[in-house]
Amino acid sequence: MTVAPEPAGRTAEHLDRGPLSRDELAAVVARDIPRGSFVNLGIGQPTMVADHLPADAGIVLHTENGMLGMGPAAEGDEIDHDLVNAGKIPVTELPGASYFHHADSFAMMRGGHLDVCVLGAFQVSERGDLANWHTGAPGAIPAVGGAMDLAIGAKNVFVMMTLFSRDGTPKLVPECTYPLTGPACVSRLYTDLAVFRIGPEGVTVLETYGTTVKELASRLDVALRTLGGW
Amino acid sequence: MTVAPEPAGRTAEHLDRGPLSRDELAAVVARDIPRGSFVNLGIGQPTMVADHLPADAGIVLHTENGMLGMGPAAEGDEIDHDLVNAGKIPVTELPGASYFHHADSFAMMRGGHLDVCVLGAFQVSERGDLANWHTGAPGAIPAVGGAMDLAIGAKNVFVMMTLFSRDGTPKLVPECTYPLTGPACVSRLYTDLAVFRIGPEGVTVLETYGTTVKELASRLDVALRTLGGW
Amino acid sequence: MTAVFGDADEAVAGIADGSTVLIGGFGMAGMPVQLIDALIRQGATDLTVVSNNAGNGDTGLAALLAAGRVRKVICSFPRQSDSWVFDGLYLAGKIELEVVPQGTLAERMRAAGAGIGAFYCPTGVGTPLAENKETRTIDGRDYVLEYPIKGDVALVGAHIGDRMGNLVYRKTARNFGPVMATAATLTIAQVGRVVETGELDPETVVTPCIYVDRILDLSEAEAAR
Amino acid sequence: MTAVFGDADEAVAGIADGSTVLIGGFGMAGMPVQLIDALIRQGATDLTVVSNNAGNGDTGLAALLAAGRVRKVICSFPRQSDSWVFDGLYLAGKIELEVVPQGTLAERMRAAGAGIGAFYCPTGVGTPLAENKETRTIDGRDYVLEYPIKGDVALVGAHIGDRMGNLVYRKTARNFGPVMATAATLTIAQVGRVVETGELDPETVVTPCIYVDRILDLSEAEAAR
Repeated sequence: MTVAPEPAGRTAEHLDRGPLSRDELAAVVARDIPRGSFVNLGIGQPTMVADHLPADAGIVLHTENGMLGMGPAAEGDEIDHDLVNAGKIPVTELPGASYFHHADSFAMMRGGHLDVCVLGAFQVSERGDLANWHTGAPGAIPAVGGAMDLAIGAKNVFVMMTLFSRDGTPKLVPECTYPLTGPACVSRLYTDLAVFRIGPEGVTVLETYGTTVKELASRLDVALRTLGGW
Repeated sequence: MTVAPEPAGRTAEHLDRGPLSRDELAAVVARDIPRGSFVNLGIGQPTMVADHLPADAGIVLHTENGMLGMGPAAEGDEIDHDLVNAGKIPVTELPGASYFHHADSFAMMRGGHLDVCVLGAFQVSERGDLANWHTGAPGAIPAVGGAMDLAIGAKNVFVMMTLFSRDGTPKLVPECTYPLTGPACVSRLYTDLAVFRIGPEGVTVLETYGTTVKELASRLDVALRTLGGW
Repeated sequence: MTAVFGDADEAVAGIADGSTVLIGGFGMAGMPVQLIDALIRQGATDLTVVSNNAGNGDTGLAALLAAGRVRKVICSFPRQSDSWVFDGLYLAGKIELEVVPQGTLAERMRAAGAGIGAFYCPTGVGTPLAENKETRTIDGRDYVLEYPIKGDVALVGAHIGDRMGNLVYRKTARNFGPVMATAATLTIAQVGRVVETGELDPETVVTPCIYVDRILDLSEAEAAR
Repeated sequence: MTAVFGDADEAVAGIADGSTVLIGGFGMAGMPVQLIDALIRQGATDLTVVSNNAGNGDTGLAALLAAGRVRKVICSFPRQSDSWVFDGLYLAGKIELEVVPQGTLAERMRAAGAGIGAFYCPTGVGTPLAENKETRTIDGRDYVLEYPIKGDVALVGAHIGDRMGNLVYRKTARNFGPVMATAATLTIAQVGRVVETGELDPETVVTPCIYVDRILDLSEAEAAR
């Protein structure tokens, strides 16, 4: 499976749109998920991507706790405590769903059968290293869940995050300072200010939102490439 | 699970019964399978043991090709080519049966969950080495099936065979000359002339049929122990 | 042969101090709450608990932790919004924690049940969770060597059982139950109800009876109150 | 997304020479006979076939062997009363054979599907089938290191499929199908009939649709004749 075509032939600077809201960001991620994909949206913010997937795209959602064909969050009478997603939130079942146990569910993940997973992150390095499970701070309780399994298992690992933390520190970095979830696993980085492709050739800016490549380059300690040769 | 009590406190020489027929031998094996056991009878001769298991003993038969709760051979209208045993013979399904795929079936075998398996053999050594899959003769086509999985997996490996080959050569030997199926795995050896326990202490004659321990000792190149101190 | 109980205390009788106890469930889905409550009453202590989480709120596994019965937790995700019992014990240095990636946790138990001695797993390579573990490159990819996790006891929540011990589950409450049932010396399942042998479709049994030693029939337990 | 075909030749289109082809079935139960016949017509050659047996009688896998398309067979039990096609080729030195214990064969394919790099297996230790393989003692027991078997293609026989590609099997015809479906780049299943998405009970699906690329609907193939 190849991921959707990249935006045009050159990096697009969208100066007419400010930094993306979480919901707008989720829509951009959704746009890039190919029709017919099998997708895991992890927990938290990435689950918002589901709301932007076209109903007719044939995209099937996997949840690590043993289900393919997961539907939207359950409401009211639909709530069934035996039917939850990876974040333990009650969800629904779509036609064509299936259930399986945890060893089978993670065999599916580890075995490279999922086309795309979307994860949050503390940091992503220019080599695609992912840090999203543990701050490493003294007293912090480590908890990994299925993050490492997704990081090494999905064919395409997309990350969704803000590009800078609240204090302005970049989260796209030369080298992660937080403990790694997986080395060289992120292929796409979706942020409020820009979308990046990460690969052996380095970090390529695909799109910017409310900013320019030049401005990003001045705020990041990472070499940025562009598409279309400028 | 412990295997059924051993016959009395001393080795029994049944001189009133000649060498056992295959069917009589199957009955002796069946006698020693504890109530409630999960049992695999392999293919061929050992499957005759099933005919001698009491219906009320709660013994559940496993077949390597993915079933627990196998019933007797199918006859007439019962024959269903999707329901066969390890020997590809049509069989039936008992209440409480379940089906599973091959990796799960052999996980059950390899994981030590079966109480007893009964196998045929070319040779068994005095240490309990089993040779039953390959003569090693030039031109012979090797075929192992599930024999090695059963040999290392079942809690108790029972072997059923004639004690001597047609030309009079012993099949209970100091050292197998045929290629091994599994080392030191056989715990009980059921033959037409005697039943043996095999363990770290050596080979112990539990019962003889139509012969004596003394006579067996003269025909076998294996040190024989007896029960009851004689 | 599987024994069916209507009384939770009888169902958990005999669990020894120092046991490794595998506890099913993902959050509350599939969590064998009645068996855990009975285990608390039963009194076994110095336990190692293997479960995906480390307890939610004040009931179930959290209550077992609060009772001081657990020496060590092996899990993938202890920290949750309502894991205050575990958090307090951990930060006070009163409980050991081994964090294992969720899929590796499941696979290590599968290995125990399937007689696999160890396996090379790609998950966690290059992270702190692979530190001090043996690694190997196979066909150009790096793997870490992982060993089985075997339980003395598994406590599992299922949907329906039959008298022989066959189990079916319901939706995502299936999760760890079928794997844990294969990985323990003594597997105890709580089920919503027990049906007669033959009532479950053999094609749909998820845990074959060979893996189930005891069943707690919650419908009977309820009726007995 | 899974494609449903009514024509066996379309269902097997594009299988390349030199492919490793996993073929389900145990004896004739679960054997994907129509797909194998189509593969013979399709013409791919120099194949490595992984299957429990090496063909029975003159049809199916035996016919593929007889057509000279198979370079090597990896199986647990080639020799049977009616395996004369394989026997003849093998004794004439015209086909390679790798004999693998049946459970190891299944587990090696599971490992391929589950992303496991290799595993320590107790089966075959101390026998000729472990010769020249790496061994290790773990907790006092000896194991042999076994590697995954990955297929380029899997041909699987199932009972019913839905339009999305979910599969259920029937009785012991399930055997290798679910494992092989996970272990191949391209999985092609033949089914007795295809039902609309949503008609299979999600609790009873054995092979989730993610593992199935193409389905041959035999009821449609039959109707088209």
